[in-house]
Amino acid sequence: MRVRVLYFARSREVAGAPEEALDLPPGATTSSLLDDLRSRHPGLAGVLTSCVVAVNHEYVAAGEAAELREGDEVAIIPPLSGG
Amino acid sequence: MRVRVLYFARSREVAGAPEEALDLPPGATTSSLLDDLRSRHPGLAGVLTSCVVAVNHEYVAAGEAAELREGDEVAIIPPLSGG
Amino acid sequence: RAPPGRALEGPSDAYWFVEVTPDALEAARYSDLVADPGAGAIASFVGTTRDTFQGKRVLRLEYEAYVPMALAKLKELCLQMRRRWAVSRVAVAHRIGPVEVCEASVVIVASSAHRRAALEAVHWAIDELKATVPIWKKEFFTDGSVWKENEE
Amino acid sequence: RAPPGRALEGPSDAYWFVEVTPDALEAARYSDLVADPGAGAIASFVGTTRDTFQGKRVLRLEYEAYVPMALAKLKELCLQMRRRWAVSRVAVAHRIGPVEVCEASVVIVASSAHRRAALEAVHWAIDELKATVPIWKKEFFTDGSVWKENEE
Repeated sequence: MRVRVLYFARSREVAGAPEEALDLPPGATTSSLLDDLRSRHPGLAGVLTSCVVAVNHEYVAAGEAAELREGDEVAIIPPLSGG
Repeated sequence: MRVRVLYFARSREVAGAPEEALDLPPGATTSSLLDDLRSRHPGLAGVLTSCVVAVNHEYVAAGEAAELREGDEVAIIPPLSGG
Repeated sequence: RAPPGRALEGPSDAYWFVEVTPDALEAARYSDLVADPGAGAIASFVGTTRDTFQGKRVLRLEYEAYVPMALAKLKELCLQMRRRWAVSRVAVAHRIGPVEVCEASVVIVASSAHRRAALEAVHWAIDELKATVPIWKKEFFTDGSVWKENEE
Repeated sequence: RAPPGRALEGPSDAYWFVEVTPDALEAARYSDLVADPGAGAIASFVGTTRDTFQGKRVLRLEYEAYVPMALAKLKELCLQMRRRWAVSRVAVAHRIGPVEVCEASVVIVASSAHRRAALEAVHWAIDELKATVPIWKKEFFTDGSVWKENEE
Protein backbone atom coordinates (compact mmCIF):
# COMPACT_ATOMS: atom_id res chain seq x y z
CA MET A 1 0.00 0.00 0.00
CA ARG A 2 1.03 3.54 -0.68
CA VAL A 3 1.11 6.36 1.86
CA ARG A 4 2.26 9.97 1.71
CA VAL A 5 4.76 11.14 4.30
CA LEU A 6 4.87 14.88 4.99
CA TYR A 7 7.77 16.65 6.69
CA PHE A 8 7.68 20.02 8.41
CA ALA A 9 10.10 22.48 9.95
CA ARG A 10 13.34 20.77 11.05
CA SER A 11 12.22 17.37 9.82
CA ARG A 12 11.57 18.88 6.37
CA GLU A 13 15.01 20.45 6.30
CA VAL A 14 16.71 17.21 7.35
CA ALA A 15 14.66 15.01 4.99
CA GLY A 16 15.52 17.43 2.21
CA ALA A 17 11.98 17.41 0.83
CA PRO A 18 8.51 18.40 2.05
CA GLU A 19 7.01 15.01 1.26
CA GLU A 20 7.54 11.59 -0.26
CA ALA A 21 5.36 8.65 -1.29
CA LEU A 22 6.23 5.26 0.18
CA ASP A 23 5.09 1.72 -0.62
CA LEU A 24 4.59 -0.21 2.61
CA PRO A 25 3.94 -3.89 3.23
CA PRO A 26 0.49 -4.93 4.48
CA GLY A 27 0.18 -4.57 8.25
CA ALA A 28 2.49 -1.54 8.34
CA THR A 29 2.02 0.80 11.30
CA THR A 30 3.28 4.24 12.18
CA SER A 31 5.91 2.47 14.26
CA SER A 32 7.22 0.32 11.38
CA LEU A 33 7.04 3.37 9.10
CA LEU A 34 9.30 5.31 11.49
CA ASP A 35 11.80 2.41 11.37
CA ASP A 36 11.72 2.60 7.55
CA LEU A 37 12.31 6.33 7.64
CA ARG A 38 15.31 5.92 9.94
CA SER A 39 16.94 3.51 7.48
CA ARG A 40 16.07 5.62 4.44
CA HIS A 41 17.24 8.89 6.01
CA PRO A 42 19.86 8.13 8.70
CA GLY A 43 20.10 11.86 9.41
CA LEU A 44 16.46 11.90 10.49
CA ALA A 45 16.94 9.54 13.43
CA GLY A 46 17.92 12.29 15.83
CA VAL A 47 15.13 14.59 14.79
CA LEU A 48 12.52 11.85 14.99
CA THR A 49 13.14 11.31 18.70
CA SER A 50 11.47 14.66 19.37
CA CYS A 51 8.69 14.31 16.77
CA VAL A 52 5.18 12.92 16.97
CA VAL A 53 3.16 11.55 14.10
CA ALA A 54 -0.25 12.50 12.73
CA VAL A 55 -2.31 10.28 10.44
CA ASN A 56 -4.91 12.04 8.33
CA HIS A 57 -4.75 15.15 10.55
CA GLU A 58 -5.09 13.29 13.85
CA TYR A 59 -2.21 12.92 16.30
CA VAL A 60 -1.07 9.42 17.22
CA ALA A 61 -0.41 9.36 20.97
CA ALA A 62 3.30 9.10 21.83
CA GLY A 63 4.30 5.47 22.27
CA GLU A 64 1.30 4.16 20.34
CA ALA A 65 1.37 2.63 16.86
CA ALA A 66 -1.52 3.24 14.47
CA GLU A 67 -2.27 0.83 11.63
CA LEU A 68 -1.83 2.42 8.24
CA ARG A 69 -4.13 2.12 5.23
CA GLU A 70 -3.76 2.80 1.53
CA GLY A 71 -3.75 6.51 0.82
CA ASP A 72 -3.05 7.62 4.39
CA GLU A 73 -1.36 10.97 4.91
CA VAL A 74 1.28 10.62 7.59
CA ALA A 75 2.86 13.80 8.96
CA ILE A 76 6.10 14.04 10.92
CA ILE A 77 5.42 16.73 13.53
CA PRO A 78 8.41 18.35 15.28
CA PRO A 79 7.85 20.24 18.55
CA LEU A 80 5.25 22.95 17.91
CA SER A 81 6.07 26.63 18.04
CA GLY A 82 2.93 28.33 16.80
CA GLY A 83 1.33 31.30 18.51
CA MET B 1 -16.19 76.81 55.44
CA ARG B 2 -17.44 76.25 51.96
CA VAL B 3 -17.48 72.90 50.14
CA ARG B 4 -18.78 71.82 46.75
CA VAL B 5 -21.18 68.88 46.67
CA LEU B 6 -21.41 66.99 43.36
CA TYR B 7 -24.26 64.67 42.42
CA PHE B 8 -24.22 61.94 39.79
CA ALA B 9 -26.66 59.57 38.10
CA ARG B 10 -29.72 58.95 40.26
CA SER B 11 -28.55 61.28 43.03
CA ARG B 12 -28.18 64.07 40.44
CA GLU B 13 -31.69 63.48 39.15
CA VAL B 14 -33.18 63.48 42.65
CA ALA B 15 -31.17 66.50 43.84
CA GLY B 16 -32.29 68.31 40.69
CA ALA B 17 -28.84 69.77 40.05
CA PRO B 18 -25.36 68.43 39.31
CA GLU B 19 -23.77 70.35 42.16
CA GLU B 20 -24.24 72.89 44.89
CA ALA B 21 -22.00 74.92 47.20
CA LEU B 22 -22.65 74.63 50.94
CA ASP B 23 -21.40 76.60 53.94
CA LEU B 24 -20.63 74.22 56.77
CA PRO B 25 -19.75 74.88 60.43
CA PRO B 26 -16.20 74.17 61.61
CA GLY B 27 -15.72 70.50 62.46
CA ALA B 28 -18.15 69.34 59.79
CA THR B 29 -17.59 65.81 58.52
CA THR B 30 -18.93 63.77 55.62
CA SER B 31 -21.37 62.28 58.13
CA SER B 32 -22.76 65.65 59.29
CA LEU B 33 -22.84 66.80 55.67
CA LEU B 34 -25.05 63.82 54.75
CA ASP B 35 -27.41 64.78 57.60
CA ASP B 36 -27.56 68.32 56.16
CA LEU B 37 -28.32 66.98 52.70
CA ARG B 38 -31.15 64.80 54.02
CA SER B 39 -32.82 67.86 55.57
CA ARG B 40 -32.23 70.09 52.53
CA HIS B 41 -33.44 67.46 50.04
CA PRO B 42 -35.85 65.06 51.80
CA GLY B 43 -36.21 63.13 48.54
CA LEU B 44 -32.49 62.26 48.66
CA ALA B 45 -32.71 60.25 51.90
CA GLY B 46 -33.67 57.03 50.13
CA VAL B 47 -31.02 57.38 47.44
CA LEU B 48 -28.28 58.22 49.95
CA THR B 49 -28.67 54.85 51.70
CA SER B 50 -27.10 53.19 48.64
CA CYS B 51 -24.48 55.90 47.98
CA VAL B 52 -20.91 56.31 49.12
CA VAL B 53 -19.01 59.57 49.37
CA ALA B 54 -15.74 60.70 47.83
CA VAL B 55 -13.72 63.67 49.06
CA ASN B 56 -11.31 65.20 46.55
CA HIS B 57 -11.47 62.06 44.35
CA GLU B 58 -10.87 59.59 47.17
CA TYR B 59 -13.57 57.28 48.49
CA VAL B 60 -14.50 57.51 52.15
CA ALA B 61 -14.93 53.96 53.47
CA ALA B 62 -18.56 53.09 54.20
CA GLY B 63 -19.39 53.79 57.85
CA GLU B 64 -16.47 56.19 58.28
CA ALA B 65 -16.69 59.96 58.56
CA ALA B 66 -13.98 62.15 57.06
CA GLU B 67 -13.32 65.66 58.35
CA LEU B 68 -14.02 68.33 55.77
CA ARG B 69 -11.91 71.35 54.93
CA GLU B 70 -12.51 74.62 53.14
CA GLY B 71 -12.70 74.06 49.38
CA ASP B 72 -13.25 70.30 49.54
CA GLU B 73 -15.04 68.63 46.64
CA VAL B 74 -17.50 66.09 48.02
CA ALA B 75 -19.13 63.70 45.56
CA ILE B 76 -22.23 61.61 46.16
CA ILE B 77 -21.52 58.30 44.42
CA PRO B 78 -24.46 55.98 43.65
CA PRO B 79 -23.78 52.29 42.89
CA LEU B 80 -21.34 52.12 39.98
CA SER B 81 -22.31 50.77 36.58
CA GLY B 82 -19.33 51.54 34.37
CA GLY B 83 -17.77 49.02 32.05
CA ARG C 1 -0.55 68.65 30.50
CA ALA C 2 -2.98 66.41 28.58
CA PRO C 3 -6.38 67.80 27.57
CA PRO C 4 -9.30 67.19 29.95
CA GLY C 5 -10.46 63.59 29.97
CA ARG C 6 -7.17 62.22 28.79
CA ALA C 7 -3.87 61.49 30.44
CA LEU C 8 -0.64 60.03 29.22
CA GLU C 9 2.42 59.61 31.37
CA GLY C 10 5.60 57.66 31.78
CA PRO C 11 8.65 57.04 29.65
CA SER C 12 7.80 56.03 26.11
CA ASP C 13 8.81 52.42 26.68
CA ALA C 14 6.66 51.94 29.77
CA TYR C 15 3.54 54.00 29.81
CA TRP C 16 -0.12 54.03 30.60
CA PHE C 17 -2.86 55.91 28.84
CA VAL C 18 -6.35 56.65 30.16
CA GLU C 19 -9.24 58.44 28.54
CA VAL C 20 -12.87 59.31 29.28
CA THR C 21 -14.43 60.60 26.10
CA PRO C 22 -17.75 61.17 24.32
CA ASP C 23 -16.16 60.00 21.07
CA ALA C 24 -16.49 56.50 19.62
CA LEU C 25 -13.78 54.15 20.90
CA GLU C 26 -11.66 52.55 18.19
CA ALA C 27 -10.01 49.48 19.70
CA ALA C 28 -7.23 49.56 17.09
CA ARG C 29 -6.14 52.97 18.33
CA TYR C 30 -5.46 51.63 21.83
CA SER C 31 -3.72 48.52 20.51
CA ASP C 32 -1.42 50.82 18.56
CA LEU C 33 -0.75 52.82 21.75
CA VAL C 34 0.47 49.73 23.61
CA ALA C 35 2.43 48.18 20.72
CA ASP C 36 6.02 47.56 21.72
CA PRO C 37 8.78 45.77 19.79
CA GLY C 38 9.80 44.04 23.02
CA ALA C 39 6.29 42.73 23.69
CA GLY C 40 5.04 39.45 22.28
CA ALA C 41 1.47 39.71 23.50
CA ILE C 42 -1.39 42.18 23.37
CA ALA C 43 -4.54 41.30 25.29
CA SER C 44 -7.66 43.38 25.10
CA PHE C 45 -11.18 43.59 26.40
CA VAL C 46 -13.93 45.59 24.73
CA GLY C 47 -17.27 46.07 26.47
CA THR C 48 -20.08 46.65 23.98
CA THR C 49 -23.67 47.67 24.55
CA ARG C 50 -26.24 44.89 24.26
CA ASP C 51 -29.62 45.22 22.58
CA THR C 52 -31.52 43.47 25.35
CA PHE C 53 -31.54 43.30 29.14
CA GLN C 54 -33.50 40.55 30.87
CA GLY C 55 -35.49 40.06 27.67
CA LYS C 56 -36.39 43.74 27.32
CA ARG C 57 -35.27 45.64 24.26
CA VAL C 58 -32.82 48.44 25.09
CA LEU C 59 -33.66 51.52 22.99
CA ARG C 60 -30.55 53.45 23.92
CA LEU C 61 -28.16 53.96 26.76
CA GLU C 62 -26.05 56.68 28.20
CA TYR C 63 -22.98 56.75 30.38
CA GLU C 64 -22.17 59.48 32.88
CA ALA C 65 -18.83 59.89 34.65
CA TYR C 66 -17.30 61.92 37.43
CA VAL C 67 -14.55 62.69 34.94
CA PRO C 68 -11.59 63.90 37.04
CA MET C 69 -12.06 61.17 39.65
CA ALA C 70 -12.67 58.54 36.94
CA LEU C 71 -9.35 59.53 35.34
CA ALA C 72 -7.61 59.36 38.71
CA LYS C 73 -9.07 55.89 39.38
CA LEU C 74 -8.20 54.70 35.86
CA LYS C 75 -4.64 55.89 36.37
CA GLU C 76 -4.52 53.98 39.66
CA LEU C 77 -5.86 50.93 37.80
CA CYS C 78 -3.07 51.18 35.22
CA LEU C 79 -0.40 51.54 37.88
CA GLN C 80 -1.74 48.51 39.71
CA MET C 81 -1.74 46.48 36.49
CA ARG C 82 1.89 47.41 36.00
CA ARG C 83 2.72 46.70 39.63
CA ARG C 84 1.06 43.28 39.77
CA TRP C 85 1.94 41.90 36.34
CA ALA C 86 4.93 42.23 34.02
CA VAL C 87 2.95 44.31 31.54
CA SER C 88 4.72 46.75 29.29
CA ARG C 89 2.11 49.35 28.28
CA VAL C 90 -1.55 49.69 29.20
CA ALA C 91 -4.42 51.79 27.88
CA VAL C 92 -7.93 52.14 29.29
CA ALA C 93 -10.67 54.21 27.67
CA HIS C 94 -14.29 54.67 28.70
CA ARG C 95 -16.93 56.37 26.63
CA ILE C 96 -19.55 58.72 28.09
CA GLY C 97 -22.83 60.04 26.70
CA PRO C 98 -25.05 57.97 24.39
CA VAL C 99 -23.58 54.69 23.12
CA GLU C 100 -25.32 52.81 20.32
CA VAL C 101 -25.93 49.07 20.47
CA CYS C 102 -22.79 47.16 19.34
CA GLU C 103 -20.58 50.18 20.01
CA ALA C 104 -17.84 50.01 22.62
CA SER C 105 -18.34 51.55 26.04
CA VAL C 106 -14.96 50.50 27.40
CA VAL C 107 -11.62 49.33 25.98
CA ILE C 108 -8.76 47.90 28.02
CA VAL C 109 -5.51 46.89 26.32
CA ALA C 110 -2.18 45.70 27.69
CA SER C 111 1.03 44.49 26.11
CA SER C 112 3.58 42.20 27.71
CA ALA C 113 6.62 40.14 26.80
CA HIS C 114 4.82 36.89 27.70
CA ARG C 115 1.13 36.24 27.22
CA ARG C 116 0.01 35.43 30.75
CA ALA C 117 0.76 38.89 32.15
CA ALA C 118 -1.31 40.81 29.60
CA LEU C 119 -4.19 38.32 29.69
CA GLU C 120 -4.45 38.27 33.48
CA ALA C 121 -3.96 42.01 33.88
CA VAL C 122 -6.75 42.83 31.42
CA HIS C 123 -9.16 40.37 33.06
CA TRP C 124 -8.40 41.87 36.47
CA ALA C 125 -8.71 45.42 35.14
CA ILE C 126 -12.25 45.14 33.81
CA ASP C 127 -13.44 43.64 37.12
CA GLU C 128 -11.65 46.39 39.05
CA LEU C 129 -12.93 49.14 36.75
CA LYS C 130 -16.53 48.06 37.30
CA ALA C 131 -15.98 48.06 41.07
CA THR C 132 -14.02 51.29 41.54
CA VAL C 133 -14.31 53.81 38.70
CA PRO C 134 -17.11 56.40 39.13
CA ILE C 135 -19.09 55.84 35.95
CA TRP C 136 -22.81 55.13 35.60
CA LYS C 137 -24.99 53.67 32.88
CA LYS C 138 -28.64 54.47 32.27
CA GLU C 139 -30.66 52.15 30.06
CA PHE C 140 -33.79 53.33 28.27
CA PHE C 141 -36.59 50.85 27.52
CA THR C 142 -39.97 51.41 25.87
CA ASP C 143 -41.52 51.55 29.35
CA GLY C 144 -39.00 53.67 31.22
CA SER C 145 -35.36 53.92 32.18
CA VAL C 146 -33.09 52.59 34.90
CA TRP C 147 -29.66 53.34 36.34
CA LYS C 148 -27.81 50.03 36.30
CA GLU C 149 -25.77 48.68 39.20
CA ASN C 150 -22.73 46.47 38.71
CA GLU C 151 -22.78 43.28 40.72
CA GLU C 152 -20.14 42.89 43.41
CA ARG D 1 -16.77 25.45 0.49
CA ALA D 2 -14.42 28.14 1.81
CA PRO D 3 -11.14 28.83 -0.02
CA PRO D 4 -8.04 26.91 1.17
CA GLY D 5 -6.69 28.20 4.43
CA ARG D 6 -9.98 29.61 5.60
CA ALA D 7 -13.15 28.12 7.04
CA LEU D 8 -16.38 29.63 8.23
CA GLU D 9 -19.31 27.64 9.48
CA GLY D 10 -22.38 27.74 11.65
CA PRO D 11 -25.53 29.81 11.72
CA SER D 12 -24.88 33.53 11.48
CA ASP D 13 -25.66 34.09 15.16
CA ALA D 14 -23.28 31.40 16.42
CA TYR D 15 -20.24 30.88 14.29
CA TRP D 16 -16.57 30.25 14.34
CA PHE D 17 -13.99 31.42 11.84
CA VAL D 18 -10.47 30.08 11.36
CA GLU D 19 -7.76 31.16 8.99
CA VAL D 20 -4.13 30.34 8.18
CA THR D 21 -2.83 32.98 5.84
CA PRO D 22 0.34 34.62 4.52
CA ASP D 23 -1.41 38.00 4.67
CA ALA D 24 -1.00 40.53 7.48
CA LEU D 25 -3.51 39.97 10.29
CA GLU D 26 -5.72 42.97 11.05
CA ALA D 27 -7.14 42.47 14.54
CA ALA D 28 -10.08 44.79 13.80
CA ARG D 29 -11.25 42.47 11.04
CA TYR D 30 -11.64 39.56 13.46
CA SER D 31 -13.33 41.75 16.09
CA ASP D 32 -15.85 42.73 13.43
CA LEU D 33 -16.41 39.05 12.61
CA VAL D 34 -17.39 38.24 16.20
CA ALA D 35 -19.47 41.38 16.85
CA ASP D 36 -22.96 40.46 17.98
CA PRO D 37 -25.75 42.77 19.21
CA GLY D 38 -26.50 40.22 21.95
CA ALA D 39 -22.90 40.17 23.19
CA GLY D 40 -21.57 42.62 25.77
CA ALA D 41 -17.95 41.56 25.69
CA ILE D 42 -15.21 40.99 23.14
CA ALA D 43 -11.91 39.60 24.41
CA SER D 44 -8.90 39.23 22.20
CA PHE D 45 -5.33 38.09 22.19
CA VAL D 46 -2.76 39.14 19.61
CA GLY D 47 0.63 37.49 19.51
CA THR D 48 3.26 39.75 18.01
CA THR D 49 6.82 39.05 17.00
CA ARG D 50 9.47 40.33 19.37
CA ASP D 51 12.72 41.95 18.33
CA THR D 52 14.84 40.01 20.76
CA PHE D 53 15.10 36.50 22.14
CA GLN D 54 17.29 35.85 25.17
CA GLY D 55 19.09 39.10 24.47
CA LYS D 56 19.81 38.27 20.83
CA ARG D 57 18.43 40.50 18.12
CA VAL D 58 15.91 38.71 15.89
CA LEU D 59 16.50 39.72 12.26
CA ARG D 60 13.37 38.08 10.90
CA LEU D 61 11.15 35.11 11.50
CA GLU D 62 9.02 32.77 9.51
CA TYR D 63 6.10 30.56 10.34
CA GLU D 64 5.33 27.29 8.63
CA ALA D 65 2.09 25.33 9.02
CA TYR D 66 0.65 21.96 8.09
CA VAL D 67 -2.27 23.94 6.72
CA PRO D 68 -5.14 21.45 6.43
CA MET D 69 -4.41 19.89 9.83
CA ALA D 70 -3.87 23.33 11.39
CA LEU D 71 -7.31 24.38 10.12
CA ALA D 72 -8.84 21.17 11.49
CA LYS D 73 -7.21 21.75 14.90
CA LEU D 74 -8.22 25.41 14.92
CA LYS D 75 -11.81 24.39 14.19
CA GLU D 76 -11.64 21.89 17.07
CA LEU D 77 -10.27 24.70 19.25
CA CYS D 78 -13.23 26.94 18.36
CA LEU D 79 -15.76 24.19 19.02
CA GLN D 80 -14.18 23.51 22.41
CA MET D 81 -14.28 27.23 23.27
CA ARG D 82 -17.98 27.24 22.46
CA ARG D 83 -18.57 23.99 24.35
CA ARG D 84 -16.73 25.03 27.52
CA TRP D 85 -17.76 28.68 27.79
CA ALA D 86 -20.88 30.65 26.91
CA VAL D 87 -19.16 32.39 24.04
CA SER D 88 -21.15 33.64 21.10
CA ARG D 89 -18.72 33.86 18.16
CA VAL D 90 -15.04 33.04 17.92
CA ALA D 91 -12.34 33.73 15.34
CA VAL D 92 -8.76 32.44 15.26
CA ALA D 93 -6.23 33.41 12.62
CA HIS D 94 -2.57 32.46 12.28
CA ARG D 95 -0.13 33.97 9.86
CA ILE D 96 2.46 31.93 7.95
CA GLY D 97 5.56 32.96 6.06
CA PRO D 98 7.75 35.90 7.12
CA VAL D 99 6.35 38.10 9.90
CA GLU D 100 8.00 41.44 10.66
CA VAL D 101 8.78 42.54 14.22
CA CYS D 102 5.67 44.10 15.83
CA GLU D 103 3.37 42.39 13.35
CA ALA D 104 0.79 39.87 14.53
CA SER D 105 1.46 36.15 14.13
CA VAL D 106 -1.81 35.07 15.78
CA VAL D 107 -5.16 36.65 16.62
CA ILE D 108 -7.84 35.05 18.80
CA VAL D 109 -11.13 36.86 19.40
CA ALA D 110 -14.32 35.81 21.17
CA SER D 111 -17.58 37.55 21.98
CA SER D 112 -19.92 36.66 24.82
CA ALA D 113 -22.92 38.07 26.66
CA HIS D 114 -20.93 38.34 29.90
CA ARG D 115 -17.26 39.16 30.13
CA ARG D 116 -15.89 36.15 31.98
CA ALA D 117 -16.70 33.66 29.21
CA ALA D 118 -14.86 35.54 26.45
CA LEU D 119 -11.88 36.39 28.67
CA GLU D 120 -11.40 32.83 29.92
CA ALA D 121 -12.02 31.22 26.53
CA VAL D 122 -9.42 33.40 24.81
CA HIS D 123 -6.81 32.74 27.51
CA TRP D 124 -7.42 29.01 27.24
CA ALA D 125 -7.35 29.13 23.44
CA ILE D 126 -3.89 30.62 23.07
CA ASP D 127 -2.44 28.04 25.48
CA GLU D 128 -4.24 25.24 23.60
CA LEU D 129 -3.19 26.59 20.19
CA LYS D 130 0.46 26.57 21.19
CA ALA D 131 0.15 22.98 22.42
CA THR D 132 -1.91 21.42 19.64
CA VAL D 133 -1.90 23.30 16.33
CA PRO D 134 0.81 22.15 13.87
CA ILE D 135 2.62 25.43 13.24
CA TRP D 136 6.32 26.16 13.57
CA LYS D 137 8.39 29.29 13.96
CA LYS D 138 11.95 29.77 12.77
CA GLU D 139 13.93 32.70 14.12
CA PHE D 140 16.89 34.14 12.24
CA PHE D 141 19.72 35.79 14.16
CA THR D 142 22.95 37.34 12.92
CA ASP D 143 24.73 34.07 13.81
CA GLY D 144 22.23 31.50 12.56
CA SER D 145 18.65 30.34 12.86
CA VAL D 146 16.63 28.11 15.12
CA TRP D 147 13.27 26.34 15.08
CA LYS D 148 11.55 27.37 18.29
CA GLU D 149 9.76 24.99 20.65
CA ASN D 150 6.79 26.05 22.76
CA GLU D 151 7.08 25.19 26.40
CA GLU D 152 4.59 22.69 27.78
